[in-house]
Amino acid sequence: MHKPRMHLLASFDIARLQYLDEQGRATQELPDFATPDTLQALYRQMALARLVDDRAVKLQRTGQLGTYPSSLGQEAVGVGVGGALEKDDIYCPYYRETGALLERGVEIEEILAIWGGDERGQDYQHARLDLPLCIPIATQLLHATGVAFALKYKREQFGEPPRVAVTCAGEGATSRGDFFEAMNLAAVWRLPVVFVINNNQWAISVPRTEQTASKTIAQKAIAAGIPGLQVDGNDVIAVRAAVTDAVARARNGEGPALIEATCYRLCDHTTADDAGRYQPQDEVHAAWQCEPLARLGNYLRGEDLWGDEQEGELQRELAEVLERALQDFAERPAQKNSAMFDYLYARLPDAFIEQYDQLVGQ
Amino acid sequence: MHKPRMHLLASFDIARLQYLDEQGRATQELPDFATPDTLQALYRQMALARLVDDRAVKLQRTGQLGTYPSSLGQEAVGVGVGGALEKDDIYCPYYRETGALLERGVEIEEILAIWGGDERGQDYQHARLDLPLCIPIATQLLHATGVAFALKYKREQFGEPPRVAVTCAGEGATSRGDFFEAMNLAAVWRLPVVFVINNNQWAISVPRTEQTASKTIAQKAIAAGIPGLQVDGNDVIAVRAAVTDAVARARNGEGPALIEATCYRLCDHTTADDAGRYQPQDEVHAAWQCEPLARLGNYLRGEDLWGDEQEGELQRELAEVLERALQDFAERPAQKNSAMFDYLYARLPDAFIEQYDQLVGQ
Amino acid sequence: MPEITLVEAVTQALAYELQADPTVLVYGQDVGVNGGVFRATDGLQKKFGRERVLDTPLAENMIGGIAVGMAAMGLRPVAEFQFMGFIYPGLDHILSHAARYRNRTRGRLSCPIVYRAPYGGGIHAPEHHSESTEALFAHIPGLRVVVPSSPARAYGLLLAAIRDPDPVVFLEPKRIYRAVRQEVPDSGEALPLDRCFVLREGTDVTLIAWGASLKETLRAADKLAEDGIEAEVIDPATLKPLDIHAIIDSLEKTHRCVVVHEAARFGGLGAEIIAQINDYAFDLLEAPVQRVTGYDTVMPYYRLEDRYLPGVEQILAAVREVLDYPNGGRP
Amino acid sequence: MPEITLVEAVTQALAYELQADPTVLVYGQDVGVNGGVFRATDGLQKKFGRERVLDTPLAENMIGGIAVGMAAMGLRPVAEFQFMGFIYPGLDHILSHAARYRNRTRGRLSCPIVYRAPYGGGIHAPEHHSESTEALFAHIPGLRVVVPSSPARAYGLLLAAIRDPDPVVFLEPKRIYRAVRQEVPDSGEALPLDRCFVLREGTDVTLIAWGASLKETLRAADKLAEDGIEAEVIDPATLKPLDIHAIIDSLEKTHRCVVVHEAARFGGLGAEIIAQINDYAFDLLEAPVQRVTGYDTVMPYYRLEDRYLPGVEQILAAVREVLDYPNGGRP
Ligand SMILES: Cc1ncc(C[n+]2csc(CCOP(=O)(O)OP(=O)(O)O)c2C)c(N)n1
Ligand SMILES: Cc1ncc(C[n+]2csc(CCOP(=O)(O)OP(=O)(O)O)c2C)c(N)n1
Ligand SMILES: [Mg+2]
Ligand SMILES: [Mg+2]
Repeated sequence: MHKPRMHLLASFDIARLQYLDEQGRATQELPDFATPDTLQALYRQMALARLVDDRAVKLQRTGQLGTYPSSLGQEAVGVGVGGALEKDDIYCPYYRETGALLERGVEIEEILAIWGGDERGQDYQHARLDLPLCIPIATQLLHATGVAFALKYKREQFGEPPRVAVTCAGEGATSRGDFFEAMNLAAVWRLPVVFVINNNQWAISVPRTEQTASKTIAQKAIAAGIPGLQVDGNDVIAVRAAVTDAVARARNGEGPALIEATCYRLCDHTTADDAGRYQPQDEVHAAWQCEPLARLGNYLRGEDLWGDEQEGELQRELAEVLERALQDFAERPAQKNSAMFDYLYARLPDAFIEQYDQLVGQ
Repeated sequence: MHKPRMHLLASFDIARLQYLDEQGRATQELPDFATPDTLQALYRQMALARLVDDRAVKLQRTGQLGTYPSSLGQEAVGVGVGGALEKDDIYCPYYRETGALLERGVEIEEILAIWGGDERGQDYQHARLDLPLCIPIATQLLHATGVAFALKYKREQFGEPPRVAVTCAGEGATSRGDFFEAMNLAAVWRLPVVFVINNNQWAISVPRTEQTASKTIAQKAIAAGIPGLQVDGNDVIAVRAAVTDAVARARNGEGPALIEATCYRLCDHTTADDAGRYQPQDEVHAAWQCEPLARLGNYLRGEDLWGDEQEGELQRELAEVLERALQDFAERPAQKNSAMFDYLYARLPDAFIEQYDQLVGQ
Repeated sequence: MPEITLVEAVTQALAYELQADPTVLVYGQDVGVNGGVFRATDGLQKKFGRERVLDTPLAENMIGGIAVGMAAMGLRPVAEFQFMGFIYPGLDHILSHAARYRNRTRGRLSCPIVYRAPYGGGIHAPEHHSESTEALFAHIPGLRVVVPSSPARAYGLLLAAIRDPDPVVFLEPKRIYRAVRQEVPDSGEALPLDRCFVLREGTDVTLIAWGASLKETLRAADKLAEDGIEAEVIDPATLKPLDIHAIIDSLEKTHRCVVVHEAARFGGLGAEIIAQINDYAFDLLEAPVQRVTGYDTVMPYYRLEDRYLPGVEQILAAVREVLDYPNGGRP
Repeated sequence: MPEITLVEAVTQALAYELQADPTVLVYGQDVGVNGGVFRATDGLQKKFGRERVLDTPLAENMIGGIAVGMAAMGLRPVAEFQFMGFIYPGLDHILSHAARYRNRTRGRLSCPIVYRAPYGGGIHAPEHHSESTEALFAHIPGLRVVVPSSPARAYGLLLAAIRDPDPVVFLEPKRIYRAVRQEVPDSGEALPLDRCFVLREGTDVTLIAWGASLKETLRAADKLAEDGIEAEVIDPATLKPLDIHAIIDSLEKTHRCVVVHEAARFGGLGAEIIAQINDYAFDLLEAPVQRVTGYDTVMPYYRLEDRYLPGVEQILAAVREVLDYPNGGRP
C-alpha cells in the first residue's frame, strides 16, 4: 500500500523535571520553597524514613514484625510527595510508604503495628482522614478518586474549603485497569486528585521493560487527557515541586494530573523476597550512585548547609525518636479476640452474637 | 513558582485517515484494494447489514426476537473491519457486529438465533474459530489478546502460519480497565492483535464527552506504547485500509495497534432503549448527512460504478437472501431442555446427573 | 395516594433520601439523563442536579471503587450496577475494601455505601442479564445483602440500606419491578435490616423464598390452600444477616420446610438456611428440607429460561415430598 | 526416591505436563525468573523457556481474561494468581467467560484452563494474603474447584486439572506447602476430579475437611482415637463437583458428622455439605452436623489469626457435641 495522507489531530509532549543532578549539583534555579530550613527538613525526613526501614527489616528478621516492604532508595518519592500536601488534604497511600506516612504525621509505632499484624496501626492518631495502607495493587487509586469527588462535592454543596487528594502507587500498578479507570473518571469529572507513580523499576521480579512497552509511565496520562510529567524521583526537590504544583492546580479546580517519579528499589521487594535472584548487580550498583539521601546531602554540603557535625546530631536525634517508638510499639497491649467482630459492623447484627460469644469465650 | 526548565522525553502525534469525504468525493488516491469489484462488494455488504438490522428490529417489535442492538449508521465499521481479515485470522467481536459477522461468514439465521435466545447461534458453522458475541463490555479485548498469544505461540512452537486476532469494542469500552490491560500486555509481548474501537459517540445515554476527557480515543494507544490511529468510520475504504494495514504489520511481527473509527449511532442503543430521551435531534440529523452507505454509494455513482438499476437488483437479491434466512430461522427446531447441561462440561460430572434427569423429566 | 410499582418505590426511596440527607448521592451508568435502563432513577437528576445524580463512564470496577473513597469522607453513595451480571468487576472493591474499611481502620473510617443492582431472570434479556448470585455477596464478611419483594419493602429496605452505616448490596428483582402496584406512603420510614417478613401464616409447611421467586411461592401457597394445606411463607429479605429465628419459630409450628431460590443450587443460600436449620432446629424437622432452585447450570439464553426458573409445579412437588415424608424414619 | 513437599509436588506436576503436552503453558506474576513467590514454578522457565513459562504484567483481570482466548484456540494455560486475595479482579472472566464458553458456543470452543492460587491463612502474612473464599468459586456453574491436601494429591490432582477439558480453580493450601514430605513418583498419573479421599477410616464420627484444616482435623482424630473414638476423616478435595456419596457412605457407619473449614461460616461450603446430607441422609443422622469454621469476620491481621483459624480443641468440642447429642430427640 502506498502511504496515504493523514490529517494531524493532536500532538503531545512528555517532559522531565530535575533540579539536582546525580552529584547533587543544581541544574537550574531551585523553586521558592527550597529554603535551607525546608531542605534540611526534607533531608531529616528522608534520613528518618531510611532509619525506620532499616530497623523494620531487622525487626522482621528477629520475628518481631511480619513481612515488611522497605523503601530503601525511594525516600525522595515518599518524603517529596507527603510533604507537598496541606494538612487537610487527603493522602491515599499504597503500602511502600514509610516516608510519606511520616510526613503526614503517622507515628512510627503505627507503621510498625500495621506490619506487626495489628490493625490498630491503621487507626492513625493524626492524619485521621488519610486512607489506610492499601495492599491490593492500584485499588487505592480509585479510592483516591472517590475521595477527590467527596472533597469537591463538599466544597460545592457545603462550602468547605478546597482540598486535594493525593495518591501513590508503584509502576507495576499502572498495568492494572484501576489506574486508567481512576484517571479517566478524574479527568471527566475534573476532580482534585494527583496520581503519583513511584517508578522504582521493579514490581517484585518483573522489570519495568516487561511491565509495559511505553517509553515513559508519564505518557499514560495522555490516555485520560490529563497532564503527565516525569520527575527525577531521586531528587526530592523535583518531586516536591512537581507534586506541589499539581496539587495547587487541582485545588484551583484545574483537574487531575499524573506524575511519574523515577527511582530504584535498592532493597528486596519485601523481607519475604530475595532480589538477588533477579536484580542484576551492576544495575543495583549504578543505582546506588543516584540515591536520594546522598544527593540532597551533597547539595547541602556543597552549599555549606550541612556538615559532619549536623549529621552526627541528626543521627543521634533520630535514633532517640526511633527508640521511643520501638518502646511504644513493644508496650502496646494485645488486642482482644473480640476485636475481630468489634469493628466489623457499626453495630453487630444479632445473627453474629453467638459467634461473638464463642470467640470471646475461647 | 517560576516556570522550571524541563527536558523533553517523548513526543506523540495522532492522525486521522479518510479517503471519501461526506459527499462521497475522494480526498486522495484510493488504496490498491479499492477496485470496482471490491467497492461494490463492500457496498453490498453494508446494504445487507442494514437490511438485516432493520428486519431484526422489526422482528423484535413483533416478539420474534429478544433485545437487539442495531448497527444502523455503523455499517462501514463492521464491514470495513470484518473484510480486512484473512479467513484464518480470528475475529473477536463485541455485540454490535452484524456487519463484521456477515463478512466473516456467520449466517444471518445464526445472528438472529443469538438474539432470539438460542445459544446455537454462537455455534457458527463457518468462522469456526472466531469468538462468540461478547456482551460484557470490553472483556473480549482480553480474549483477543489471549487468542493473539495462542496464534503467536502456535507459530513459534508448531510452525503454523502467521495469523492475527482482530477485535472490536465501542468507545464506552475504553473506560474499562480491560482495554488498557489488553493493549499493555499485547505491546509487552508484541502480540499480533488489532484493537478497533467503534466510536459511535454514545454508550447508551452517555455521550463521548462524558465517557472520557481525552481529545481522541486513538491517543489512548500511547499509554501502551503502540500505534494509534483515527479513521473516518463512515468511510468504509478508510476503515478497511487502516485495519488491513495494521493486520499486515501484526502478521509481520510488528505488534499490536489501536484504530479508532468515528461514526454515529443512528439508532436506539438496542430495541430496549429510547434514544429520543437523550440524543439531540439536530446532532442525529447532522449525522445522517455523513452516513456510510450513501457515502460509498455517492462515490460509486460519481464514478459510474453504480446506478438505480444495480441498486434495484441488489435490493431484490438481498431481500431474497434475507427471506431465506428468516425461513431457516423460523424453522429451527427448539433446543431440548437438556441443552442446559449438555454443554456445561465436556462430560457431565456424576454429581449433576440427578439434576439432569429432573430437568429432562420436566 | 397512587399505587406504585417496586421500581417506582425504589425511585421514591432514593428521592426521599436525596432530599433528606445532603450527603446522599446516586451514580452509575445511565442513571442521570436517561433515568436508568429500568427507570429506577427516573427524574432524579432533574430534581437533584447533576452534582448529586451522576452518569459515570463505563467501568464497574470504578463504580465499586470510588464509593469507598466517597464514603470514607462521609458521603453516602448509592451506586448502581446496570445489571447484576456486570457487578463482578466491582466485586474486588466491595469485598476487599468496602466490606473491610471499618474493620481495617478500627472504626476510624467506614463505608456507608449502597450497591444496587437489578437481578434475576425471567425478562427474556440477553446473556448475563439474568444473574442471581446473591450467595457470592452473602458469604463476604462485613456486607449486608438485601432483596426486596414488594413495593413497600423496596421502599423501606432501601431507606434502611442508605441510612445503614455499613455497606449494603441491594438486589432488585427486576422480573417483579412492575408486577404489582401498592400504596406506599412516602413517609421516610425504614424497615429493619435484620428481620424476616412473614408474608402468609400457616401451620403445615414453611416456604422460604425471596425476590421474584416469591411470586411462584405465594401462588403455590394459594394452590395448597385450595387443598387445605396451610403454608407459612417467609421472605428473609435481608439475606445477610439472616434472621434464622423467625424461620425456627415457623418450624416450631410446621416442622416441614421448602426453600426456593432462582440461583444455582450448589452453594446457594438455600444451603446456608438448611445448615442453620440443622444447627438450631434439628429436632423440629419431620422431613428433610427441600430445595427448589435453579439448576447448577448457566442461566440459558431466553428460549429456555422458563425451564430454568423454579416454577409453581416444582414448589408443589417439593411440598408434597416434605408432607409425605414417612414419619420418624430416623434410626 | 526423594521425598517432596506439597509445593514441590505442584512444581513436579507442572513440569511433567509442560514436558508431555506442548500446548501447556504457565504464566502469572513472578512465575518465571523468580520461580513464584512460593517457588511453585521454580526452575520451570529455565527448563521450558520464556515462551512457555511467562512473567506477566501486574493485572489479575488480565490474567483471568487472556486464558479464555488462549484456551479457545486450543492451548492449555495454567495461570497463577499470586495469592487468592488477589483473584477477585479475575473473577469476572472466570465466571462470565471461562466457565461459560463451552456452553455459550454449544461446544464449539472451550476453556481447558487451570487457575491456580495459594490460599488460606496461618503464615503470618499481611492483609489479603490469607483468603479462603473457595465457596465463591464453587457456586459458579461450569467450574471445578479443587484443593489438594498432601504432596501426592497435589501432584495427581493438578495433573488431572490441567488435562481436564474444562476450567478448574486449583487452590493450594499454602500453610501446608512445606508441612510434610512424601515420596511422589513422577509417574504422570492423575487422580480423579470427582472423588472424595478417605484419609482415615472410622465408625464413630465422620470428619470432613480440606486443605490445611486437615492438619488439625487429623490431629483431632488422633486424639479421639486415644479416647477410643474412631473418626473417619474425609477430604472431598474436589469441592465441586462434590462426591456426596462417599460422605453418605461414611454416615451409614457413623451417623454423626463434623465439617471443618477455614472460610467464613455463612455461605461456606460446610453449608452445602450439610444441605446435601439433609437431601440424601436425613434419616441417617443421629445429631445435627456441626460446623467448625472461621468466623463471619474478616481474617484478622496476623496477631489474631490463630484465634480465627479452627483449632484442634474446637474440632474436639464439636465432636463431643455430636457424640453427646441426645438420641432420637426428634418429635
Ligand atoms: C492486586 C495485587 N496483586 C498482586 C499483589 C502482590 N504484590 C505485592 S507488591 C507487588 C509488586 C508491585 O510492584 P509496583 O507496583 O511496581 O510497586 P513496588 O512494590 O515496586 O513499590 C505484587 C505483585 C498485590 N499486593 N496486589
Ligand atoms: C460490563 C458491562 N457493563 C454494562 C453493560 C450494559 N451495556 C450494554 S451496552 C452499553 C454501552 C456500551 O457503549 P459502547 O461501548 O460505546 O458501545 P456501543 O453500544 O455504543 O456500540 C452498556 C452500558 C454491559 N453490557 N457490560
Ligand atoms: Mg515498582
Ligand atoms: Mg458507543
